[in-house]
Amino acid sequence: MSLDAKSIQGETFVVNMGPQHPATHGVLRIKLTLDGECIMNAEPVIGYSHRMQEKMAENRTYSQYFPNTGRIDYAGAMIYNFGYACAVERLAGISVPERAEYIRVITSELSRIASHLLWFGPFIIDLGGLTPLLYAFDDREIILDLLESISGARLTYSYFRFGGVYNDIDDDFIAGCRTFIPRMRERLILFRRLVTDNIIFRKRVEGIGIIGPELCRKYGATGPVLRGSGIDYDVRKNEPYSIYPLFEFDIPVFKECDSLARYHVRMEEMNQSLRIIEQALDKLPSGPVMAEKVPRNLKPPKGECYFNVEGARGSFGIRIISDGTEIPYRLKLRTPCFANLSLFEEASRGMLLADSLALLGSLDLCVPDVDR
Amino acid sequence: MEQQTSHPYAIIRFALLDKVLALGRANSLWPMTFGLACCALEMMAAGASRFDISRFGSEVFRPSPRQADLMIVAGTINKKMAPAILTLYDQIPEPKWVIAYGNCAISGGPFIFPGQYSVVEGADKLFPVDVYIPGCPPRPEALLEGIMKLEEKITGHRRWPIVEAG
Amino acid sequence: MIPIQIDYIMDLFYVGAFFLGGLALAVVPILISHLIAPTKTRNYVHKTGQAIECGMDPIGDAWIRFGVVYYLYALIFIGFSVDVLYLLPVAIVYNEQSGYRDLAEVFIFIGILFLVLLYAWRKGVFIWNSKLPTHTP
Amino acid sequence: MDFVQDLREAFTGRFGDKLRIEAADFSKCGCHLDITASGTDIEAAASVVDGLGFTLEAISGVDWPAEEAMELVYDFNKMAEGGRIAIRVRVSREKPELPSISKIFGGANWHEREAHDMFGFVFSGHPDLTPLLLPENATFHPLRKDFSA
Repeated sequence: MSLDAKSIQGETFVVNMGPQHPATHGVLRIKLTLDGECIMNAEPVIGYSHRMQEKMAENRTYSQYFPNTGRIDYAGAMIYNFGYACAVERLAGISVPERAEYIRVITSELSRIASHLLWFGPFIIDLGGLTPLLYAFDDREIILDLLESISGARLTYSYFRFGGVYNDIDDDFIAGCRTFIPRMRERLILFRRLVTDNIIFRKRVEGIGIIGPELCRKYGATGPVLRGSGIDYDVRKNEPYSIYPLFEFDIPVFKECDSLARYHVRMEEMNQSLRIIEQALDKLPSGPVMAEKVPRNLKPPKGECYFNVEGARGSFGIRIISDGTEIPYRLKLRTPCFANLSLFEEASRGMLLADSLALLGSLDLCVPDVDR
Repeated sequence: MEQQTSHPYAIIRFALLDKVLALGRANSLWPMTFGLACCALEMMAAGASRFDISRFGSEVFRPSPRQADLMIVAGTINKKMAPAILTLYDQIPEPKWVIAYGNCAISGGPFIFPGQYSVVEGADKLFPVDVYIPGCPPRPEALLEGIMKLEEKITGHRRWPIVEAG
Repeated sequence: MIPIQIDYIMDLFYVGAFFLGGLALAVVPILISHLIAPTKTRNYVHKTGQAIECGMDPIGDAWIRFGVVYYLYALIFIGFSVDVLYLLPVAIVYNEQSGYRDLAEVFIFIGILFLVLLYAWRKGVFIWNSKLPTHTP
Repeated sequence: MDFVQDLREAFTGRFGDKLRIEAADFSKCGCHLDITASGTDIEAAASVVDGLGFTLEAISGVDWPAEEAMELVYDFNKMAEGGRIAIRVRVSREKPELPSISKIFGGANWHEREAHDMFGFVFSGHPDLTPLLLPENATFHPLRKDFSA
C-alpha cells in the first residue's frame, strides 16, 4: 500500500508563480492550483511584457522596423532579422547576392548556438545546478564578440537590410569562427560529461513532461518541442529558404517526448549548426553584400505574403499585408513561444510542481516572444 | 506621490557609524532577480563568468524582495506589470536603491510612439530612481559602472579609479 | 550551615548569569538592528507587510488542510531531533569509562532509531505519487 | 504536390462549391491553397482540416475599415509532408461574431483570445474570452485602424 495521496484528499491551494520568478525567465505568471505538490491546473497568464510590436509596425516604414525584429526574441535575434528581411524581399521581389546569403546563414546559425547556450544555462539552474551557466555563458560571450564585431550589437541586431547585409565580414571574423568551431565541439563533449551523464539531472528530466505528437499538433508547437516528440519538421528542411538546401546537415529527432528528448534535440542542433557554419565558411564566395538598386524608401506592391523561418525556439512566421505605401498595412508575427507555451496548461496537469518546472524549462520560453 | 530620494533615517545616528554602515551597504548590494526583457540578458551576462558582478559584492541575485536591497529595473515596464513592480518595490526593506537599466527603464525606450497604449514611460514614473544606465541594451560593463556610481552615491566618495574611454 | 547556603547562592548566581547571557544573546541584536535601521520603508501601494507572491496579491488563504504526507515527514524529523537530545548526556560523560562502550551505546541507540526510517521507507512514505493521471502521449 | 488534390476533394466533398478555393503560388505568397470561407462554416472547415492532420499555425486578424469588414486568416500547416493553406473569413465590422474552433484545435484558444483583444472579434463557444495580452480590465481594441490611445 503506497501512501498514495489520492486517498487523503487535501484542499486545493492557489499560488502565483508570478511575474517575478527565477524559473519563468522573464515576466510570465502561472496561476497554479495545487493540491499539495500535485498541480490540478496551471494557467499561464501572459501580457506582462507586451510591447505592441504589431501596432508599431503600422507606423514605421519597412526599414525602420528592423530594430524591432531584434527585440522580439532577443536570444536568437539574427534569425528574426532573417525572417523579416526575407518576407519583405519576397513581397517586393528583391534578390539577394550570393555572398550576402552565405553571411546571413553564418550569422543566423551563430545566433542559434548563442540562443541554445542561453537556454542551456538557466535550464540547469531551474533544476538546481548553478555552475553550467558559467560554462555556457563563457562560450556565448565568444559568439557575441564575433557578431558584435560585424553588426555592432551584442544582443538586439539589426544587421540585415533588404537585399543583403549592411556590413561585409572581414578576415578576423572568419578566423574567429574557424577557431570557435573546434573549441565549441570540445565544449559540447564537456557539457555531455558535466550535465548529460549526470544521474541527478537524468532523474529530473527522464520521463518528465511528456508532450505527445498529437498534443503538439493540436497546439501548433514547433521547433525543438516538436522534434522532441518524434515529428521531423524543420523549416530549413521542409520549406527550404535562402541557400539552406546547399548545405547537408541533419535534423535531430527524438521519440521519447520528454524533457530529456528536447534537451538532446537542442544539444545535437548545436552540433549541426557548427557543421553548417563550417560548410558555409568553406564555400563562401566573394562579391557584393548588398543588391544594387534597392530603393531607400521601399514601397512593395499591394499584396500579401507569409514567410516562415526556423527560429531557435520554433518556426517564426511573418504575414505582411502591404497597400503599396512605404508603411505596412498589417504585420502579423507568428512567434513559436506563443504556441509552445499554450500547451503548458494541458501538458502540466497532474504533474508534481518541481517536474512542471523541468517541463517549463525544456520549452525554452522567451517571454517577450510570447507577448510580442 | 511624493518622491523622497534619500531613505528615511534611523532612531540613533552616529557620524562614524553611518560611515561604516554606508561602506558596508555599498559593497554588498544584493540585487533582486528581476529581469523584464532584453536588458535581463545583459544583467545575466554581467553576473556570469566574463563580467563577473561579484567583484563588486553583488553576486548574490536574491529572488525574494525581502533579502534584496537593490532593484535593477532591466527591461520594458508594461502597464500590466506596473502594479506588480510597485508591490515589489514596497516589499524591499529599507535602505533600498533602484537602478534603471536600459532605455526602456529610463524613458520607455524604442517603444514610445504616438498611440502607444501599454508601456510606462520610465521607472521614475513609479518610484525614485538612483542611477540611470542608458543603452539598448547597455553593455554589462555599463551595469558595473552603474554599481560603482551607486556606491559613490551611498558612501560619498568613489573608491574605484575612473577609466577614461579611448 | 552557612557555607552550604553560599555555595547554593553561587550556583543560583551562575544559573541566572547563564540564563541572562543567553537571553541577551537573543534580544540585543534585535534591539540594535531596530535602533540603527531606518524606521519606515518608502512604499507607494502600501504592500510592505503583504506576503510575498512574486509581485501579485496572494489568492485565497494559506491555512488549509493539505495532504497528510507532509505530516509524516515532520514526524520522522521530530523523531531524529529528539534523539539528539539524548545524545547530549552521552557526550558529557563520554570516555570516562572505556570510550568504546559509549560508542557502541550511541550506535545501538541510533541504529534503533534508524529502523524508523527503514519502516517509513518500506511503507512508501518517500514515494511521491501524483494524484491525477499525468498526460500520456 | 499531390496533397493539394486530395485536399480539394475533401473540401469539395464536404462543402460542394460553397468555398472559393484557388491554388496560390508558394514562392509568391507563402501558401499552397487560399480558401475563402464564410463565418458560419469555419468550424466545419477546421474539422476537415483537422481530420487531414493539419496543425493550426496562427490566426491573424485584419481590419478593413474601407470595406466595412474585418478579416481573419487561419494558417494551417501539415507538418510531416509539408503544405500550407490559409482560410480567410470576413465578418462585418460592427458585429464581428463567428464560432470558435478551440474545441477542435486547443491552440486556437489563445489565438482567438488575442484576436478578441486586438480587434474585438467575439468567438461564440470560446471557454474564456477574457483579455490575454492586455490588462484584465481592458476594453479597448488597439489594432483597429480607428484606435486612438
